[in-house]
Amino acid sequence: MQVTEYKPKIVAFCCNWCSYAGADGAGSARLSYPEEVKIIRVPCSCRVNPMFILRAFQRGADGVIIAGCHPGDCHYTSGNYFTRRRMALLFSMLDYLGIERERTRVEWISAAEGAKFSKTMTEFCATVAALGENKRLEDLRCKK
Amino acid sequence: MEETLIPYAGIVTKITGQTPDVKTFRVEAPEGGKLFEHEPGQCAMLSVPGISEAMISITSSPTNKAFMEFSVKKCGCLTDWLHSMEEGQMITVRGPYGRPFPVHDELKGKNLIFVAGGIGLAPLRSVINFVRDNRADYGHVDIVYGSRSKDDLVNYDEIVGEWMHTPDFNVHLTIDREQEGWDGHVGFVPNYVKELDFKPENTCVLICGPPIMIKFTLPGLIELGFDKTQIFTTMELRMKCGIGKCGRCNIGNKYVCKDGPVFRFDQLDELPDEY
Amino acid sequence: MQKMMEKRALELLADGTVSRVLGWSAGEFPYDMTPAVFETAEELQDGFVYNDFCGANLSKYLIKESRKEGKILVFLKPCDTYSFNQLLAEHRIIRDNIYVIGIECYGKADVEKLKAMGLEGITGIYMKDGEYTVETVYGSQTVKAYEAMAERCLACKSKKHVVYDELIGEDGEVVTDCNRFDMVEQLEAMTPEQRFAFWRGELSRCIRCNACRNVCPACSCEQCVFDNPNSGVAQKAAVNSFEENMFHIIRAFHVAGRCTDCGECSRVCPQNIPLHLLNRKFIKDMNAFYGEYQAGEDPDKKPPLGTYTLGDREA
Amino acid sequence: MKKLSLAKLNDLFAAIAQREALYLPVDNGTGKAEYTKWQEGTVYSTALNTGRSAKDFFFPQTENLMEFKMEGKRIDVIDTREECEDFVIFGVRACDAASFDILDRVYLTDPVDTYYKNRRQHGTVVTMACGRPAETCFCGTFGIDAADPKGDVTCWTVEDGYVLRANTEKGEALLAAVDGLLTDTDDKAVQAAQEKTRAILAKLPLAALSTEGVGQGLTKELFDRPEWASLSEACLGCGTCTFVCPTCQCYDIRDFDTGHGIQRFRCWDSCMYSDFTKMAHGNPRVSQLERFRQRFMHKLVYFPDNNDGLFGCVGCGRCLARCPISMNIVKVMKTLAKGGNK
Repeated sequence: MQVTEYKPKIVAFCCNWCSYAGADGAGSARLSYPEEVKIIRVPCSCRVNPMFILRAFQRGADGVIIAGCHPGDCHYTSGNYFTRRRMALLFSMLDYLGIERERTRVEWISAAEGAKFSKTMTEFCATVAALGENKRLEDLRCKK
Repeated sequence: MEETLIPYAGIVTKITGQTPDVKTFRVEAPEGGKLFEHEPGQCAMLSVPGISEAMISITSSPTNKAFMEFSVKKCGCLTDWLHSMEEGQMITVRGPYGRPFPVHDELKGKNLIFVAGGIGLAPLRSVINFVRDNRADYGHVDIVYGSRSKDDLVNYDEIVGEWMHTPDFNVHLTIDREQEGWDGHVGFVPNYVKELDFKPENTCVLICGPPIMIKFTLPGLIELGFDKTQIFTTMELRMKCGIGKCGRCNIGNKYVCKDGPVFRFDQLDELPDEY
Repeated sequence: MQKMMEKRALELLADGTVSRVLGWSAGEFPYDMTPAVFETAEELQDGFVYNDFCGANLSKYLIKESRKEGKILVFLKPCDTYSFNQLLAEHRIIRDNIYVIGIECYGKADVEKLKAMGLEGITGIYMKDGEYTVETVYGSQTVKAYEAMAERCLACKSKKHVVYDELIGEDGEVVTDCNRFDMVEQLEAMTPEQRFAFWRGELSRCIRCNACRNVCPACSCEQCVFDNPNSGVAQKAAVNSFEENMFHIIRAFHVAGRCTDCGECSRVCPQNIPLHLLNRKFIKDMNAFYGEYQAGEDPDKKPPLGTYTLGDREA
Repeated sequence: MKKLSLAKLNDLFAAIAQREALYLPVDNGTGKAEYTKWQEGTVYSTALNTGRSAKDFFFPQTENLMEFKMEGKRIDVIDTREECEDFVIFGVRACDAASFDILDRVYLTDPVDTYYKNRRQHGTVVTMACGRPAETCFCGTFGIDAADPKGDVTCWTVEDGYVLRANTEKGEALLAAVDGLLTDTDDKAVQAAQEKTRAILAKLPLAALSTEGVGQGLTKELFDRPEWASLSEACLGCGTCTFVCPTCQCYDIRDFDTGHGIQRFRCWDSCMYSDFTKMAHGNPRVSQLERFRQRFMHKLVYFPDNNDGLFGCVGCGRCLARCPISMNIVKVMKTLAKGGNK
């Protein structure tokens, strides 16, 4: 019998100005990151509405990561500072509802940090893989 | 009868652009022919799964045995989707719903006046073509049809090409404003109806169009001597089930989907003014 | 209290200061008062009631009422004044059209608590010396007032009116030892599994009636995202556990930093879901992460989610 | 009539549960009872009524109607209906039992709603006569006898046990199946219990509430009454009254894209919601006044119009207890009756 290795589904919201380019950087530098990471490009990390995160979980994500510019480097001056506050509160709330804290993360990755992108995604995938499938925020209708 | 709310899937075999915002969709069963039979004035629930479901009147005549047609004006999420469709795509249809125009009894043997405005021609077209195919059963026919402009006249080709040549059919077209290339009547439907000076004897009026048109046409007809029992209209309200159970299309104690959509004006007078 | 309020309302109506009065009107029972607008002295004398069961926060009605012709008198309890201030800060109500009378409050009663004591068939409730005499078709019983006090009032955060044109009764102080975060802390101390089980148990009862949202003074959007067919999340029913969670998380998030903790959501929930515990979690976190902040206290202060500092903690 | 001794109640539940699913009111930990599936150890709650009404069994808050598979231009319609399993609801009060009659008149009249019919056919209703009605009760106003409820089987709590009476074939079958636990009895104990209940009912604050001023044929008289404005002014437009109501039966049909198909489901809807009648070109019920009026006109006039005078309310009192602003059908009826025949 063949046992297929469990691969989590990860949604990564990447800021157009930094982390998305960081992913490109990782590619050019031939640094790999797990194929289970699905990147969604957003104009700024603060574009990520809390609803997006919940919807990602609903549609089958096992982990959601938001990658934005380092504090101080936001293309729009302050977007990432708001992201930081919003997500701090949202993640704390998810934790409060008993949804594993490790399934959500915010990272600051600049366009030059291809290596950090690759490392962060690899690490995050491993963390989520260890938690297993998302059961607490799943929508059974979306499961096949 | 049992209702499952489960629709049939039908193929849209032909899409005809009628006006800038009205298209007519021809729907056939996958194995060919019609999905179901209907009476003139009845409606069907059209749906694109995942988008929405809406009640649309069947504009083709029941005497058409090959297919059904729906004329749809683009104005909401489902209709937007329908307008972006290609021929050959499927939609779902369930019905027929509602009470039809009384073509087999009250209207039989009568002279008929059809008064329509804009997309309001759609439900009446079903009756008009039914009458054409059963010409001997009805008297003299007048059709008053108005729209904003010549381009907004639905089924223009059919009106000019066929209706105008049907024996004892008088078609009176009108548009709201003067337009180049239009030598017909200009003016609003309510005034035109009065000008035409119809005689109420042995005659029934079928009226459908924007509420404002109906509102102003009605007193004109009364002035001409028509009684409310001679005037029929067809209503439209938000519907979900089509069978008088989901509870939203009622006017007073009548459900438009089940007790309507065709009402006689004296019946409407019994209902509260909430439509 | 009711006498004084009625008298003052009559005076203000008579001298033309206000043209309408927003208060509570009598019900079928001693405890079911309905918010109502009174336009004449007769209406006031006939129907105006104020007692320990007038729990409804009237401030949200002012969104609609303050846009009407003429000035309206409103009676606000201390906690209601916070909601009022918050609505003011958000430019949802027109201050010039409102005359606020702050009324003192020592906690409102919750008839559900009386009913939970087995008091069925209530025909009369009389307050005397800190006790309610409850008359029922099955006999009468005396209950200590604090035993019937609404849960939210037991953890009252402030007896101070943050806004008023005049006061009836005493103005109180902010209650610093209200212990309103006790239950939040208890939940935080649980394991994630226990917390998950707790919230599933609570939220699975939701019937998605939207009472929490519609009563909430902070939920003043003209169209809620959950009603907007273009939002992609518009929904009529909480079909499954995901949607139950999503509705309540998002609703709590949308009012985070604006919620004054008036407790109306929990009061009106027909399924007794402790919704305030979601809001209080946000309030507690914001206090801990970004410094003490009480929505509605000072309309000029920036709300925590409307500002930031360079050195904020990482998410 | 049959008798069950006090001690054997649990045996009765076990015997029923062995045949089919059994649901009964159980305390849910918030001081309220809700219908819960019986298993060994479940304790029957004698609370006057459940928080949610019993309509859920036949008209659940959400249910899947069908599925669609969409591929290219093709749509496949998949009927997902399944035959419902037999079940018993125990402890239904007179008001909720009467509400089934009202729901039947909507869903079992032509064209019959197959989803509803399926569950209705498989459900057996055991009612429990009321012993301690509350101040919010007014079922008597609509001719419902709390001391003698309908249902397939009626049950009375008497001093030393329970008395059961089968009213229908379904009920006979149920009692026959548990006959070993029952003994024959006369109706003396029942009459005593009924007398006691009726004496209390007469003392309730709403005992005198009458349907005068509302009912069949009064659309014209009531529709434009000015009182609707003040009655509806505090209404929040939430759906609490609708959703706790045992007779509210309006629904919405919605689609959900699962990512691998479309699920079409129906769910409860409320005429109190602003989008209930909203169309692309406008809304016939513009403000809360029209929506509020619709709900009460439907229960007090339109429904009786279409159902030989039967009111669309059973007086269970849930909306009285649950409305966030304490506006309810009783206040509406009294207000309309007061200014009547103007």
